[in-house]
Amino acid sequence: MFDIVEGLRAAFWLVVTGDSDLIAISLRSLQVSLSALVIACCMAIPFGTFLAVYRFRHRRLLIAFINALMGLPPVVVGLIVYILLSRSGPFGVLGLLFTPTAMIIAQVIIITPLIASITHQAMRELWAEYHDLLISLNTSKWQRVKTLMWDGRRNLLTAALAGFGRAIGEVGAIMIVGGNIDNATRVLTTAIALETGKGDFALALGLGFVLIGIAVLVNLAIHWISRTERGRRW
Amino acid sequence: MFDIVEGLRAAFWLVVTGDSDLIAISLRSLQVSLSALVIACCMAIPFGTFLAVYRFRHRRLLIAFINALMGLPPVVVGLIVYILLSRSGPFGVLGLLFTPTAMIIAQVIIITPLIASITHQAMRELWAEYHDLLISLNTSKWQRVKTLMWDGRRNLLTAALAGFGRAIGEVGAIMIVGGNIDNATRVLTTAIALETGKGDFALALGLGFVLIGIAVLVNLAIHWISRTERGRRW
Amino acid sequence: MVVEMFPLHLRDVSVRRHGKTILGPVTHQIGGSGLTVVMGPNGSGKTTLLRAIHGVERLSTGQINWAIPAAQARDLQAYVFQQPIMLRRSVADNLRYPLMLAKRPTGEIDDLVTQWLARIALSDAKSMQATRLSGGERQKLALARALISDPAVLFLDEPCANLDGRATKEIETLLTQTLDRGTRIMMATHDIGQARRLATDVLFMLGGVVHETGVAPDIFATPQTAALQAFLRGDIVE
Amino acid sequence: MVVEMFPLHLRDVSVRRHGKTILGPVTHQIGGSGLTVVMGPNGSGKTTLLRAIHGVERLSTGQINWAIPAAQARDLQAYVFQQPIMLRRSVADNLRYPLMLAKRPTGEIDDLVTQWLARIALSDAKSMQATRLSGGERQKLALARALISDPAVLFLDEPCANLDGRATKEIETLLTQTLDRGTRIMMATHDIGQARRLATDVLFMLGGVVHETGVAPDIFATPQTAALQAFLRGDIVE
Amino acid sequence: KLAVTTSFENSGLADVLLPHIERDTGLAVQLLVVGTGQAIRLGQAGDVDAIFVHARAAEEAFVADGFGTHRREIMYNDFVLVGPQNDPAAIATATTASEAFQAIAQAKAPFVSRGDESGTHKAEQSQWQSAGLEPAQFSAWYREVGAGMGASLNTAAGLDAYILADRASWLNFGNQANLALLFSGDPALFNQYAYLPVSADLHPHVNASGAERLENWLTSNAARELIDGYRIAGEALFVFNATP
Ligand SMILES: Nc1ncnc2c1ncn2[C@@H]1O[C@H](COP(=O)(O)OP(=O)(O)OP(=O)(O)O)[C@@H](O)[C@H]1O
Ligand SMILES: Nc1ncnc2c1ncn2[C@@H]1O[C@H](COP(=O)(O)OP(=O)(O)OP(=O)(O)O)[C@@H](O)[C@H]1O
Ligand SMILES: [Mg+2]
Ligand SMILES: [Mg+2]
Repeated sequence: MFDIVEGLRAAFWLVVTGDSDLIAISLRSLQVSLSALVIACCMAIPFGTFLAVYRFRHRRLLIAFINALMGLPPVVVGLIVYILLSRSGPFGVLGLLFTPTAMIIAQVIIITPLIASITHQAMRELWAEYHDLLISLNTSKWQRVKTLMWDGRRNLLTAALAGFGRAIGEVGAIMIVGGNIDNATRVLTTAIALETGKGDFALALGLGFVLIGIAVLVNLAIHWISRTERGRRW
Repeated sequence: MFDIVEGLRAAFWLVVTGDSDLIAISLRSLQVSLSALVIACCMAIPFGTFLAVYRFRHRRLLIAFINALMGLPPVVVGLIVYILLSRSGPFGVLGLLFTPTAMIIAQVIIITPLIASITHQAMRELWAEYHDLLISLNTSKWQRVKTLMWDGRRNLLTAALAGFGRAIGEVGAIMIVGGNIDNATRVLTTAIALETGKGDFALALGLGFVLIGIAVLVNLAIHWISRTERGRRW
Repeated sequence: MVVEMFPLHLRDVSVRRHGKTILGPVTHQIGGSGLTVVMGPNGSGKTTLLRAIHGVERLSTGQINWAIPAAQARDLQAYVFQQPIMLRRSVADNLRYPLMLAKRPTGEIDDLVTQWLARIALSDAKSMQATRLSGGERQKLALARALISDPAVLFLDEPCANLDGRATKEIETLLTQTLDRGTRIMMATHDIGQARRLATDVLFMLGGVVHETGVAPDIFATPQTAALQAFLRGDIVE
Repeated sequence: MVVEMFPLHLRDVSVRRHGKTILGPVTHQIGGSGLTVVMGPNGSGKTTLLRAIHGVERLSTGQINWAIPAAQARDLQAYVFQQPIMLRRSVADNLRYPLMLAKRPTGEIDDLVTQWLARIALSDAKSMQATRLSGGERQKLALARALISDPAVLFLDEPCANLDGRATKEIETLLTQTLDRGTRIMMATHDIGQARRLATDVLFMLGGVVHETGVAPDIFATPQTAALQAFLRGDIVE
Repeated sequence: KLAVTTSFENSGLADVLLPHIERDTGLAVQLLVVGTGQAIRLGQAGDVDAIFVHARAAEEAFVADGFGTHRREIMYNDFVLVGPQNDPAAIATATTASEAFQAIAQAKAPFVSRGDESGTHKAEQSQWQSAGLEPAQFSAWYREVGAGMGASLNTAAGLDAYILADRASWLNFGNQANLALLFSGDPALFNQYAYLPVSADLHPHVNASGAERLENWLTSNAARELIDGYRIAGEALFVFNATP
């Protein structure tokens, strides 16, 4: 109980004193997760939309498989990436292991299925609505995907936010591929894990609250942005 | 590279030999995650639907906040639950710490916001479609929610599956509140983390593949179920 | 019960959306019986007016008072929308829905449903997804769903737009019967022939305001405003 | 170009859904010019027929052959659906959409759009969300969106169902003009008056099959089958 | 319930002891594998019945503050310096631990530190001290990874870096890549494990009798044989030094 109060106090002081480490770590967290988010969205959103638009054999099986990939355990993803990037691995020469890049790669793998599958779900309705018209206008597959992505962009928000949430809070994978190296690959979640291991629960919680605070800020920012174009809402 | 092959082999043998530990651990994983899923759905789905149906002040702020909660770092959730359930914590007397129950509680907290927010997104469209009719029929708030949940059940699938995925692959929280005790609270993800710590990548990966396999099976099962009522699809 | 509900008072009701006034200001009193036809060119505000009276459209100014508490009044009304809204359920379940809301006994519900399915000639389609119905069939279903819980006030927004000649006739007889049972009906239509056949009084909308009102058949015979004359002739209205 | 496309051959085309045959078998040849009105009671298969010909409805049996490769034919057609489908964009963007697909020069696009907005009297609404339009306005917009890329073949499914008298007149003149420019039109309608005014030939559907065909005005004057006679009278068709 | 450090669990000794404990005393010991600090916290909160760690200072504080009844030394193993086979800092030739650490600092060869204030981390810190060096002033070659023993070894393997590990974890470690044991044997590197029952006065619910029986067993001859006899790759890992 007491720890939680302590945690809040810790968080408060960390923030007001603008602890330089904290700022560095938080920025790294944001940088890694946002990069991962952008990359993942670029792949997952068109792909998910495509799954909604295009009928082909075993389509539903593929979707079931992607839904299953939402359950990829971060630790396993981390391991595989570690093995691939480690000196002895195929991409060892790139020397990416224990760099933010490696963490981004791991997170992209983790959140892509999540985003793709939410996108697919969000686009099914819209496609049902547009189906006849777009077929009738003899649009190409890609034109359909583009149209749906554009007109359905408000529905994609949740997909992106879910992906971001998963990324910013994730620790298992980035701990392995990033190594939680101080001043290099330490982010909020890994720092929290560390403090927990040390038994410094107050600080761990403090960092946790900071992280949640950041997530809230990001979401509020997006909330305001989407609000501005609320008028365009049907 | 080699490790990955090794991992596949390990997974293969674990499965064909029907390793009894593996079975126990896997079943525990399923039991914990599915229980968490059911409980979370019971809260999150009506709540998410309610958010889609009901307009009130600061509604969008609340939604933004819930979206932010999707970013709750498992470790922090784990810590808080630990502190609450710890002997010296308010619910210590229940002696729930280091039991599957504790793990379920932690996972419920983690996946509820995710499910709620996907549900809300999925229900917005349907509500836009039904809005006039349900208002006109002078339905009560709860009747509206019920109607939407029933007619939109296919769209809720993704929400549930995303929640399940997050739960089955999650390790940070259950490690802390479950303690990864052999034969008591060890599940697939914690076992993977343990083997990784020992540097036994082959076994870790093997367990990972088993876990993914389970996720795929669950999703396929659901895929078949939903297929049966495909005819009812619009 | 109808007598209680009316008269209905609209006091400078107006609906504004995105800075554009799409209805009003309308101040009007609506009597307790008969079938009021709401006519007017496209975009003149017919739908908005009916929706506002029914209470599904948020008012920007003014108020609408029934002779009885609003809460009570809501329960006695039914509305058939211009684009029929089909629940994603079987045709039968669509008809069942309002009755289940009213918690009617199951037996009674089933009887009513079968009876109405026969009336709108959709008995064969009863277990089919309503969303797959043809345009006309949707309209018939929506109408039946509105009438099945026989309301005291019925709003119809172009109920026969997609119906064939015969179905239209049938609906019209149905409406006259309903009318005789004392139900108050307000209907928007573009079919002037239909208006002439059914109207007891007419409400002519133009540019969001009530431009002319009158009792049938006189108003068809001797429309006062140039606009209505032109409209009835099917000419440019301005 | 039209001459190339036709004649259009339907060889025992049928559409089955959930074990129910909703169209066909239809074997029919469609000539290269004029306006064919598709008539028939609700649920008789008009929409399904038009959709099948246009190629948005999956056939269960038979085939439909244009005189030119299908791929090519698709580009020359436009369809106005019974329930107008509005893109969730501004009215103007809805009109712009087909032109952008066709990669027309921007300048040309803007001219066409403004011109058509004026024609359907929606110039003031051009920056409004199309999904907010009134029933009639939607139909007009859908029609304009179909005509703006002037297609060689135009399918209309009850285009005037929600239009007021004047708009209907205007659309009809518009259609006759389009017809004169050599566009082939196939239209489903319940408005027999409109059918008489526009049809060059008629295709009468009943229970999913083509029950009677004939050239206007004779077919109106002397319908051969009892069913069509009854239908024209607005009686029960069976 | 017994909270132990990752290094102990990773040594694999537990898997040998537990079955015997079960058989001899009928105690089903549940191991909670956590960082040293966390283990002590678990003890303080009374969420475990005893802790088994190796961080003398912290342990004494634990007893002093009355969280634990007493501290019972059970056994020790030793730390080893692991590093890349080619040994850039040439520590293999060093005679004392301090020399070896100085050599690494001189060569500025990459060094991975647990950085989690675990027993191992504290031992490493004290080694730097006694070598007259201050880790806080080290530059980028000194990597604080803040992770468990296994995770840190993985990192070291990935970085081809030097690292101080306990022998047990090292020998048990599967992912040795091209690391090798380069320096060991200096008594300064001995690593004392101690057993601390949680005070039942503070936390009435703790299974004090169980904890006591376990302690008795751990200090018994049966335990001695097993611990001294535990070998990996033919090497003895632990030396039993409990005083019955
Ligand atoms: N949310 C909105 N924002 C802006 N304008 C709107 C909105 N909703 C409706 N309108 C406009 O208000 C006018 C009246 O709409 P309404 O649906 O009442 O017309 P109507 O008389 O029913 O026309 P129709 O005969 O075509 O159904 C229309 O011009 C429509 O474009
Ligand atoms: N997917 C489907 N499954 C079963 N029946 C269907 C399906 N789609 C359409 N139908 C039925 O096929 C019949 C023909 O539909 P269609 O839309 O062609 O009728 P229509 O002639 O256009 O009627 P309307 O004049 O009302 O528009 C209708 O009775 C409809 O209920
Ligand atoms: Mg209207
Ligand atoms: Mg039709």
